[in-house]
Amino acid sequence: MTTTATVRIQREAFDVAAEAAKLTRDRTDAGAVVTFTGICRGAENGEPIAALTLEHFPGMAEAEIERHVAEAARRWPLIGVTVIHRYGRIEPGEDIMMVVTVSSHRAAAFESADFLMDYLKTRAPFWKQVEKAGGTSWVAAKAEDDAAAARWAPDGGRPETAK
Amino acid sequence: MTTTATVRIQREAFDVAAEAAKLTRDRTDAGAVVTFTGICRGAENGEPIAALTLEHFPGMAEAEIERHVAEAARRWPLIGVTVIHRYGRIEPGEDIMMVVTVSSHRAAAFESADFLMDYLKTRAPFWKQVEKAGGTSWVAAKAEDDAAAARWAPDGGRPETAK
Amino acid sequence: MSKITLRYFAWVRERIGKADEEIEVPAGIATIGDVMTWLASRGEEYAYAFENPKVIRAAIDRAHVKPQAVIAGAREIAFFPPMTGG
Amino acid sequence: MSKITLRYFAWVRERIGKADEEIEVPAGIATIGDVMTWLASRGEEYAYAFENPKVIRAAIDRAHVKPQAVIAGAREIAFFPPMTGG
Repeated sequence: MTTTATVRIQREAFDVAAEAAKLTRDRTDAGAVVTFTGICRGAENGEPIAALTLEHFPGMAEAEIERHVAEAARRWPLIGVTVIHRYGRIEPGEDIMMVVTVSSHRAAAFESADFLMDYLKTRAPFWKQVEKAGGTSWVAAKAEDDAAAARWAPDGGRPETAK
Repeated sequence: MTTTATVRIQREAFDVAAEAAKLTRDRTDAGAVVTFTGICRGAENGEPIAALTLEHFPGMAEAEIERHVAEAARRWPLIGVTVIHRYGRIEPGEDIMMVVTVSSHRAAAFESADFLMDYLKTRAPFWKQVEKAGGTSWVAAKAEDDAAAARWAPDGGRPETAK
Repeated sequence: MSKITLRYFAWVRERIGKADEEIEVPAGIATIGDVMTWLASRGEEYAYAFENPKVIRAAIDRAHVKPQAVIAGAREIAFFPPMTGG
Repeated sequence: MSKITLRYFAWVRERIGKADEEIEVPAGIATIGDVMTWLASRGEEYAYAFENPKVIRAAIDRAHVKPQAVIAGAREIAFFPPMTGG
Protein backbone atom coordinates (compact mmCIF):
# COMPACT_ATOMS: atom_id res chain seq x y z
CA MET A 1 0.00 0.00 0.00
CA THR A 2 1.30 3.46 -0.87
CA THR A 3 1.10 5.74 2.12
CA THR A 4 0.86 9.51 1.70
CA ALA A 5 3.36 10.78 4.27
CA THR A 6 4.01 14.38 5.26
CA VAL A 7 6.35 15.65 7.98
CA ARG A 8 6.68 19.34 8.74
CA ILE A 9 8.67 21.18 11.38
CA GLN A 10 7.45 24.76 11.57
CA ARG A 11 7.12 27.78 13.78
CA GLU A 12 3.55 28.51 12.61
CA ALA A 13 0.30 27.09 13.99
CA PHE A 14 -1.40 24.26 12.07
CA ASP A 15 -4.97 23.13 11.36
CA VAL A 16 -5.40 19.49 12.28
CA ALA A 17 -8.83 19.20 10.65
CA ALA A 18 -7.49 20.59 7.37
CA GLU A 19 -4.56 18.15 7.51
CA ALA A 20 -6.93 15.23 8.13
CA ALA A 21 -9.19 16.37 5.28
CA LYS A 22 -6.23 16.41 2.87
CA LEU A 23 -5.53 12.76 3.63
CA THR A 24 -9.11 11.51 3.18
CA ARG A 25 -10.10 13.64 0.19
CA ASP A 26 -10.70 11.54 -2.94
CA ARG A 27 -9.89 8.31 -1.07
CA THR A 28 -12.78 5.85 -0.98
CA ASP A 29 -10.79 3.37 1.11
CA ALA A 30 -10.41 5.67 4.16
CA GLY A 31 -12.53 4.27 6.98
CA ALA A 32 -10.75 5.47 10.11
CA VAL A 33 -9.03 8.74 10.99
CA VAL A 34 -7.17 9.25 14.26
CA THR A 35 -5.76 12.64 15.21
CA PHE A 36 -3.60 13.50 18.16
CA THR A 37 -2.98 17.10 19.15
CA GLY A 38 -0.52 18.05 21.87
CA ILE A 39 -1.38 21.34 23.57
CA CYS A 40 0.69 23.58 25.82
CA ARG A 41 -0.81 23.35 29.31
CA GLY A 42 -1.07 26.34 31.62
CA ALA A 43 0.73 24.75 34.54
CA GLU A 44 3.50 22.27 35.28
CA ASN A 45 3.63 20.51 38.65
CA GLY A 46 1.01 22.94 39.92
CA GLU A 47 2.98 26.08 38.97
CA PRO A 48 1.56 28.40 36.29
CA ILE A 49 3.71 28.68 33.18
CA ALA A 50 4.03 31.68 30.87
CA ALA A 51 5.20 29.74 27.82
CA LEU A 52 7.20 26.84 26.47
CA THR A 53 10.07 27.37 24.07
CA LEU A 54 10.84 24.41 21.84
CA GLU A 55 14.37 23.99 20.56
CA HIS A 56 15.03 21.40 17.84
CA PHE A 57 17.87 20.01 15.76
CA PRO A 58 17.00 21.14 12.22
CA GLY A 59 17.53 18.42 9.66
CA MET A 60 17.80 15.65 12.20
CA ALA A 61 14.28 16.34 13.54
CA GLU A 62 12.72 15.89 10.10
CA ALA A 63 14.89 12.83 9.36
CA GLU A 64 14.02 11.10 12.65
CA ILE A 65 10.30 11.72 12.29
CA GLU A 66 10.33 10.66 8.65
CA ARG A 67 12.09 7.45 9.64
CA HIS A 68 9.41 6.66 12.21
CA VAL A 69 6.62 7.56 9.81
CA ALA A 70 8.14 5.12 7.31
CA GLU A 71 8.35 2.49 10.05
CA ALA A 72 4.67 3.06 10.92
CA ALA A 73 3.73 2.67 7.24
CA ARG A 74 5.68 -0.60 7.18
CA ARG A 75 3.96 -1.95 10.31
CA TRP A 76 0.37 -0.87 9.59
CA PRO A 77 -1.67 -0.57 6.38
CA LEU A 78 -1.88 3.21 6.30
CA ILE A 79 -3.45 5.39 3.64
CA GLY A 80 -1.90 8.54 5.03
CA VAL A 81 0.16 9.98 7.87
CA THR A 82 0.89 13.61 8.64
CA VAL A 83 3.09 14.79 11.49
CA ILE A 84 3.60 18.48 12.22
CA HIS A 85 5.79 19.64 15.10
CA ARG A 86 6.19 23.28 16.00
CA TYR A 87 9.25 24.97 17.45
CA GLY A 88 9.81 28.37 19.05
CA ARG A 89 7.76 30.05 21.77
CA ILE A 90 4.34 28.54 22.44
CA GLU A 91 1.89 29.87 25.00
CA PRO A 92 -0.62 27.92 27.10
CA GLY A 93 -3.59 26.78 25.04
CA GLU A 94 -1.60 26.76 21.79
CA ASP A 95 -1.01 23.53 19.88
CA ILE A 96 2.51 22.06 20.02
CA MET A 97 2.29 19.17 17.59
CA MET A 98 -0.10 16.86 15.78
CA VAL A 99 -0.28 13.43 14.23
CA VAL A 100 -2.98 12.26 11.83
CA THR A 101 -3.22 8.66 10.67
CA VAL A 102 -5.72 7.36 8.13
CA SER A 103 -6.45 3.72 7.42
CA SER A 104 -9.27 1.49 6.24
CA HIS A 105 -9.62 0.11 9.76
CA ARG A 106 -9.50 1.64 13.20
CA ALA A 107 -6.88 -0.56 14.86
CA ALA A 108 -4.22 0.48 12.34
CA ALA A 109 -5.10 4.16 12.72
CA PHE A 110 -5.07 4.04 16.54
CA GLU A 111 -1.94 1.93 16.96
CA SER A 112 0.15 3.84 14.43
CA ALA A 113 -0.77 7.22 15.96
CA ASP A 114 0.06 5.91 19.44
CA PHE A 115 3.36 4.44 18.15
CA LEU A 116 4.34 7.71 16.46
CA MET A 117 3.61 9.71 19.61
CA ASP A 118 5.73 7.41 21.76
CA TYR A 119 8.63 7.71 19.34
CA LEU A 120 8.27 11.46 18.91
CA LYS A 121 8.45 11.87 22.69
CA THR A 122 11.63 9.87 23.10
CA ARG A 123 13.51 10.03 19.76
CA ALA A 124 12.72 13.26 17.93
CA PRO A 125 15.36 15.88 18.79
CA PHE A 126 13.19 18.51 20.45
CA TRP A 127 13.71 20.05 23.87
CA LYS A 128 11.19 22.02 25.89
CA GLN A 129 12.17 24.98 28.02
CA VAL A 130 9.52 26.28 30.38
CA GLU A 131 9.05 29.91 31.45
CA LYS A 132 7.65 30.41 34.93
CA ALA A 133 7.56 33.42 37.26
CA GLY A 134 10.81 32.19 38.85
CA GLY A 135 12.72 31.90 35.56
CA THR A 136 13.26 29.35 32.82
CA SER A 137 14.14 25.67 33.12
CA TRP A 138 14.45 22.66 30.84
CA VAL A 139 11.71 20.05 31.04
CA ALA A 140 13.12 16.72 32.24
CA ALA A 141 12.50 13.59 30.17
CA LYS A 142 10.06 11.19 31.76
CA ALA A 143 10.85 7.56 32.47
CA GLU A 144 7.21 6.76 31.60
CA ASP A 145 7.81 8.03 28.06
CA ASP A 146 10.74 5.64 27.60
CA ALA A 147 8.60 2.82 28.98
CA ALA A 148 5.78 3.71 26.57
CA ALA A 149 8.17 3.69 23.60
CA ALA A 150 9.61 0.37 24.74
CA ARG A 151 6.21 -1.29 24.17
CA TRP A 152 6.80 -1.20 20.41
CA ALA A 153 10.38 -2.51 20.31
CA PRO A 154 11.13 -6.23 20.18
CA ASP A 155 14.48 -5.61 21.94
CA GLY A 156 12.85 -3.90 24.93
CA GLY A 157 13.23 -0.47 23.39
CA ARG A 158 16.69 0.88 24.17
CA PRO A 159 16.49 4.49 23.09
CA GLU A 160 19.90 4.41 21.39
CA THR A 161 21.12 2.14 18.62
CA ALA A 162 24.79 1.32 18.20
CA LYS A 163 26.33 2.67 15.04
CA MET B 1 -11.94 15.11 38.13
CA THR B 2 -15.15 16.37 36.55
CA THR B 3 -15.41 15.22 32.97
CA THR B 4 -17.45 17.14 30.42
CA ALA B 5 -19.35 14.39 28.62
CA THR B 6 -21.58 14.72 25.57
CA VAL B 7 -23.31 11.94 23.63
CA ARG B 8 -25.40 12.67 20.57
CA ILE B 9 -27.22 10.35 18.17
CA GLN B 10 -28.21 12.31 15.10
CA ARG B 11 -29.01 12.09 11.41
CA GLU B 12 -26.97 15.21 10.56
CA ALA B 13 -23.27 15.47 9.81
CA PHE B 14 -20.91 16.70 12.55
CA ASP B 15 -17.74 18.77 12.78
CA VAL B 16 -15.09 16.89 14.75
CA ALA B 17 -12.73 19.89 14.97
CA ALA B 18 -15.52 22.07 16.38
CA GLU B 19 -16.39 19.38 18.93
CA ALA B 20 -12.73 19.08 19.97
CA ALA B 21 -12.44 22.88 20.24
CA LYS B 22 -15.47 23.01 22.57
CA LEU B 23 -13.74 20.62 24.97
CA THR B 24 -10.39 22.43 25.10
CA ARG B 25 -11.69 26.02 25.11
CA ASP B 26 -10.97 27.80 28.41
CA ARG B 27 -9.24 24.72 29.84
CA THR B 28 -5.60 25.28 30.74
CA ASP B 29 -5.14 21.67 31.83
CA ALA B 30 -5.84 20.15 28.39
CA GLY B 31 -2.58 18.70 27.05
CA ALA B 32 -3.73 15.91 24.74
CA VAL B 33 -6.64 15.61 22.33
CA VAL B 34 -7.40 12.40 20.47
CA THR B 35 -10.10 12.25 17.84
CA PHE B 36 -11.42 9.22 16.01
CA THR B 37 -13.62 9.58 12.95
CA GLY B 38 -15.26 6.61 11.26
CA ILE B 39 -15.93 7.18 7.57
CA CYS B 40 -18.16 5.26 5.13
CA ARG B 41 -15.84 3.44 2.71
CA GLY B 42 -16.63 3.12 -0.98
CA ALA B 43 -16.28 -0.65 -1.14
CA GLU B 44 -16.83 -3.73 1.02
CA ASN B 45 -14.97 -6.94 0.25
CA GLY B 46 -13.89 -5.44 -3.07
CA GLU B 47 -17.47 -4.60 -4.19
CA PRO B 48 -18.47 -0.94 -4.61
CA ILE B 49 -21.20 0.22 -2.28
CA ALA B 50 -23.79 2.93 -2.93
CA ALA B 51 -24.50 3.72 0.73
CA LEU B 52 -24.83 2.43 4.26
CA THR B 53 -28.06 2.78 6.19
CA LEU B 54 -27.66 2.81 9.95
CA GLU B 55 -30.52 1.61 12.10
CA HIS B 56 -30.40 2.17 15.84
CA PHE B 57 -32.43 1.56 18.98
CA PRO B 58 -33.41 5.08 20.11
CA GLY B 59 -33.04 5.58 23.82
CA MET B 60 -30.96 2.47 24.35
CA ALA B 61 -28.22 3.74 21.98
CA GLU B 62 -27.77 6.94 24.00
CA ALA B 63 -27.96 5.05 27.31
CA GLU B 64 -25.36 2.45 26.29
CA ILE B 65 -22.92 5.04 24.97
CA GLU B 66 -23.41 7.25 28.03
CA ARG B 67 -22.70 4.27 30.25
CA HIS B 68 -19.42 3.60 28.45
CA VAL B 69 -18.46 7.26 28.47
CA ALA B 70 -19.01 7.26 32.25
CA GLU B 71 -16.89 4.11 32.52
CA ALA B 72 -14.11 5.77 30.49
CA ALA B 73 -14.25 8.81 32.78
CA ARG B 74 -13.94 6.46 35.76
CA ARG B 75 -10.93 4.62 34.32
CA TRP B 76 -8.97 7.57 32.96
CA PRO B 77 -8.46 11.19 34.14
CA LEU B 78 -10.44 12.84 31.34
CA ILE B 79 -11.23 16.51 30.96
CA GLY B 80 -13.80 15.89 28.25
CA VAL B 81 -15.36 13.23 26.04
CA THR B 82 -17.75 13.71 23.14
CA VAL B 83 -19.28 10.87 21.15
CA ILE B 84 -21.53 11.51 18.15
CA HIS B 85 -23.02 8.65 16.15
CA ARG B 86 -25.12 9.21 13.04
CA TYR B 87 -28.01 7.11 11.81
CA GLY B 88 -29.88 6.98 8.49
CA ARG B 89 -28.42 6.80 4.99
CA ILE B 90 -24.75 7.64 4.70
CA GLU B 91 -22.85 7.70 1.42
CA PRO B 92 -19.20 6.79 0.81
CA GLY B 93 -16.85 9.47 2.05
CA GLU B 94 -19.33 10.74 4.67
CA ASP B 95 -18.54 10.52 8.37
CA ILE B 96 -20.41 7.87 10.38
CA MET B 97 -19.32 8.61 13.93
CA MET B 98 -16.71 10.34 16.04
CA VAL B 99 -15.09 10.21 19.44
CA VAL B 100 -13.05 13.03 21.00
CA THR B 101 -11.19 12.57 24.26
CA VAL B 102 -9.27 15.31 26.06
CA SER B 103 -6.87 14.79 28.94
CA SER B 104 -3.78 16.34 30.47
CA HIS B 105 -1.71 13.42 29.19
CA ARG B 106 -1.65 11.46 25.99
CA ALA B 107 -1.97 7.90 27.33
CA ALA B 108 -5.37 8.65 28.91
CA ALA B 109 -6.62 10.34 25.74
CA PHE B 110 -5.45 7.49 23.47
CA GLU B 111 -6.60 4.63 25.66
CA SER B 112 -10.03 6.05 26.44
CA ALA B 113 -10.75 6.78 22.76
CA ASP B 114 -9.64 3.26 21.80
CA PHE B 115 -11.76 1.78 24.63
CA LEU B 116 -14.84 3.75 23.58
CA MET B 117 -14.48 2.66 19.96
CA ASP B 118 -14.19 -1.00 20.92
CA TYR B 119 -17.33 -0.76 23.04
CA LEU B 120 -19.26 1.24 20.47
CA LYS B 121 -18.52 -1.43 17.88
CA THR B 122 -19.75 -4.31 20.01
CA ARG B 123 -22.28 -2.87 22.50
CA ALA B 124 -23.99 0.19 21.03
CA PRO B 125 -27.27 -0.87 19.38
CA PHE B 126 -26.58 0.17 15.80
CA TRP B 127 -26.83 -2.01 12.70
CA LYS B 128 -25.39 -1.28 9.28
CA GLN B 129 -27.19 -2.22 6.10
CA VAL B 130 -25.17 -1.92 2.90
CA GLU B 131 -26.52 -1.02 -0.54
CA LYS B 132 -24.69 -2.57 -3.47
CA ALA B 133 -25.62 -3.01 -7.13
CA GLY B 134 -27.01 -6.47 -6.30
CA GLY B 135 -29.29 -5.25 -3.49
CA THR B 136 -29.07 -4.59 0.23
CA SER B 137 -27.62 -6.75 3.00
CA TRP B 138 -26.85 -6.46 6.69
CA VAL B 139 -23.20 -6.09 7.68
CA ALA B 140 -22.09 -9.08 9.78
CA ALA B 141 -20.46 -8.49 13.15
CA LYS B 142 -16.74 -9.22 13.21
CA ALA B 143 -15.12 -11.62 15.66
CA GLU B 144 -12.11 -9.27 15.72
CA ASP B 145 -14.32 -6.52 17.16
CA ASP B 146 -15.40 -8.77 20.05
CA ALA B 147 -11.76 -9.70 20.61
CA ALA B 148 -10.77 -6.01 20.63
CA ALA B 149 -13.49 -5.18 23.18
CA ALA B 150 -12.42 -8.13 25.35
CA ARG B 151 -9.02 -6.47 25.87
CA TRP B 152 -10.63 -4.03 28.32
CA ALA B 153 -12.70 -6.48 30.38
CA PRO B 154 -11.25 -8.29 33.40
CA ASP B 155 -13.72 -11.17 32.85
CA GLY B 156 -12.55 -11.84 29.29
CA GLY B 157 -15.16 -9.54 27.83
CA ARG B 158 -18.41 -11.47 27.44
CA PRO B 159 -20.63 -9.15 25.42
CA GLU B 160 -23.72 -9.79 27.56
CA THR B 161 -24.23 -9.35 31.27
CA ALA B 162 -26.69 -11.46 33.22
CA LYS B 163 -29.59 -9.52 34.63
CA MET C 1 -49.59 -13.27 32.36
CA SER C 2 -48.18 -9.85 31.67
CA LYS C 3 -48.19 -7.46 28.72
CA ILE C 4 -44.77 -6.79 27.30
CA THR C 5 -43.64 -4.64 24.39
CA LEU C 6 -41.41 -6.58 22.02
CA ARG C 7 -39.08 -4.65 19.70
CA TYR C 8 -37.15 -6.04 16.78
CA PHE C 9 -34.22 -4.52 14.93
CA ALA C 10 -32.29 -5.02 11.68
CA TRP C 11 -32.82 -8.43 10.06
CA VAL C 12 -34.81 -9.72 13.04
CA ARG C 13 -37.28 -6.91 12.32
CA GLU C 14 -37.23 -7.64 8.59
CA ARG C 15 -37.85 -11.36 9.03
CA ILE C 16 -40.73 -10.88 11.49
CA GLY C 17 -42.13 -8.08 9.36
CA LYS C 18 -42.74 -5.61 12.15
CA ALA C 19 -40.73 -3.29 14.39
CA ASP C 20 -42.67 -3.86 17.60
CA GLU C 21 -45.75 -5.45 19.12
CA GLU C 22 -47.51 -5.76 22.46
CA ILE C 23 -47.77 -9.32 23.59
CA GLU C 24 -49.13 -11.46 26.44
CA VAL C 25 -46.37 -13.79 27.50
CA PRO C 26 -47.86 -17.15 28.60
CA ALA C 27 -47.16 -18.53 32.04
CA GLY C 28 -44.05 -20.73 32.17
CA ILE C 29 -42.02 -18.43 29.91
CA ALA C 30 -39.39 -17.40 32.40
CA THR C 31 -36.22 -16.39 30.53
CA ILE C 32 -35.15 -14.59 27.37
CA GLY C 33 -34.29 -18.01 25.92
CA ASP C 34 -37.82 -19.21 26.68
CA VAL C 35 -39.27 -16.15 24.93
CA MET C 36 -37.24 -16.89 21.81
CA THR C 37 -38.33 -20.55 21.73
CA TRP C 38 -41.94 -19.55 22.26
CA LEU C 39 -41.82 -16.81 19.60
CA ALA C 40 -40.25 -19.22 17.11
CA SER C 41 -43.35 -21.40 17.46
CA ARG C 42 -45.72 -18.55 16.58
CA GLY C 43 -45.38 -18.72 12.80
CA GLU C 44 -43.06 -18.98 9.84
CA GLU C 45 -41.74 -15.42 10.07
CA TYR C 46 -40.83 -15.88 13.75
CA ALA C 47 -39.34 -19.31 13.11
CA TYR C 48 -37.15 -17.71 10.41
CA ALA C 49 -36.09 -14.81 12.66
CA PHE C 50 -35.17 -17.13 15.54
CA GLU C 51 -33.87 -20.08 13.47
CA ASN C 52 -30.47 -19.63 15.11
CA PRO C 53 -31.22 -18.17 18.56
CA LYS C 54 -27.51 -18.30 19.51
CA VAL C 55 -26.78 -15.31 17.29
CA ILE C 56 -29.68 -13.20 18.57
CA ARG C 57 -28.94 -10.57 21.23
CA ALA C 58 -31.54 -9.27 23.64
CA ALA C 59 -32.18 -6.28 25.87
CA ILE C 60 -34.63 -5.95 28.74
CA ASP C 61 -35.74 -2.37 29.33
CA ARG C 62 -32.79 -1.17 27.22
CA ALA C 63 -30.02 -3.06 28.98
CA HIS C 64 -28.15 -5.95 27.34
CA VAL C 65 -29.00 -9.34 28.88
CA LYS C 66 -27.99 -12.96 28.40
CA PRO C 67 -30.41 -15.67 27.18
CA GLN C 68 -30.72 -16.99 30.74
CA ALA C 69 -31.92 -13.59 32.04
CA VAL C 70 -35.29 -13.77 33.81
CA ILE C 71 -38.00 -11.63 32.23
CA ALA C 72 -40.13 -11.12 35.35
CA GLY C 73 -40.91 -7.41 35.67
CA ALA C 74 -39.79 -6.53 32.14
CA ARG C 75 -41.83 -3.91 30.31
CA GLU C 76 -39.91 -4.08 27.06
CA ILE C 77 -37.81 -6.81 25.47
CA ALA C 78 -35.80 -6.18 22.32
CA PHE C 79 -34.27 -8.76 19.98
CA PHE C 80 -31.61 -7.94 17.43
CA PRO C 81 -28.53 -9.28 15.62
CA PRO C 82 -25.02 -8.59 16.90
CA MET C 83 -24.37 -4.87 16.71
CA THR C 84 -22.35 -3.32 13.88
CA GLY C 85 -22.13 0.34 14.77
CA GLY C 86 -19.01 2.43 15.11
CA MET D 1 43.44 14.04 13.24
CA SER D 2 40.24 15.08 11.57
CA LYS D 3 38.03 18.17 11.65
CA ILE D 4 34.58 17.53 13.05
CA THR D 5 31.64 19.87 13.61
CA LEU D 6 30.31 19.59 17.15
CA ARG D 7 26.76 20.73 17.88
CA TYR D 8 25.16 21.25 21.26
CA PHE D 9 21.48 21.57 22.18
CA ALA D 10 19.33 22.65 25.10
CA TRP D 11 21.17 22.79 28.45
CA VAL D 12 24.31 21.21 26.96
CA ARG D 13 24.44 24.22 24.61
CA GLU D 14 23.73 26.63 27.47
CA ARG D 15 26.43 25.18 29.73
CA ILE D 16 29.09 25.18 27.02
CA GLY D 17 27.99 28.62 25.88
CA LYS D 18 27.90 27.90 22.16
CA ALA D 19 25.70 26.06 19.69
CA ASP D 20 28.47 24.60 17.55
CA GLU D 21 32.19 24.57 16.87
CA GLU D 22 34.73 23.02 14.50
CA ILE D 23 37.25 20.92 16.30
CA GLU D 24 40.33 18.76 15.70
CA VAL D 25 39.82 15.53 17.53
CA PRO D 26 43.14 14.22 18.86
CA ALA D 27 44.39 10.77 17.94
CA GLY D 28 43.24 8.09 20.36
CA ILE D 29 39.73 9.51 20.71
CA ALA D 30 37.80 6.60 19.20
CA THR D 31 34.27 6.62 20.55
CA ILE D 32 31.50 9.03 21.52
CA GLY D 33 32.33 8.24 25.16
CA ASP D 34 35.98 9.19 24.52
CA VAL D 35 34.86 12.49 22.94
CA MET D 36 32.77 13.33 26.03
CA THR D 37 35.66 12.56 28.40
CA TRP D 38 38.05 14.59 26.28
CA LEU D 39 35.65 17.56 25.96
CA ALA D 40 35.06 17.55 29.75
CA SER D 41 38.80 18.18 30.20
CA ARG D 42 38.78 21.27 27.96
CA GLY D 43 37.51 23.74 30.52
CA GLU D 44 35.00 24.52 33.22
CA GLU D 45 32.04 25.01 30.90
CA TYR D 46 32.67 21.64 29.21
CA ALA D 47 33.22 19.91 32.56
CA TYR D 48 29.85 21.29 33.70
CA ALA D 49 28.06 20.19 30.51
CA PHE D 50 29.48 16.68 30.70
CA GLU D 51 29.53 16.27 34.49
CA ASN D 52 27.10 13.37 34.16
CA PRO D 53 27.89 11.83 30.76
CA LYS D 54 25.35 9.02 31.34
CA VAL D 55 22.45 11.41 30.74
CA ILE D 56 23.91 12.93 27.57
CA ARG D 57 22.63 11.63 24.24
CA ALA D 58 24.62 11.83 21.02
CA ALA D 59 24.09 11.73 17.27
CA ILE D 60 26.67 11.14 14.55
CA ASP D 61 25.70 12.74 11.26
CA ARG D 62 22.11 13.13 12.53
CA ALA D 63 21.52 9.54 13.62
CA HIS D 64 21.23 8.56 17.29
CA VAL D 65 24.23 6.58 18.57
CA LYS D 66 25.33 4.94 21.80
CA PRO D 67 28.40 6.08 23.81
CA GLN D 68 30.39 3.16 22.48
CA ALA D 69 29.78 4.21 18.84
CA VAL D 70 33.02 4.73 16.88
CA ILE D 71 33.47 8.25 15.52
CA ALA D 72 35.74 7.37 12.60
CA GLY D 73 34.36 9.01 9.46
CA ALA D 74 31.98 11.30 11.32
CA ARG D 75 31.55 14.82 9.95
CA GLU D 76 29.23 16.06 12.66
CA ILE D 77 28.65 14.99 16.25
CA ALA D 78 25.80 16.39 18.32
CA PHE D 79 25.38 16.24 22.12
CA PHE D 80 22.10 16.91 23.87
CA PRO D 81 19.96 16.01 26.89
CA PRO D 82 17.20 13.37 26.62
CA MET D 83 14.56 14.62 24.22
CA THR D 84 11.30 16.16 25.41
CA GLY D 85 9.34 16.82 22.24
CA GLY D 86 5.84 15.68 21.44
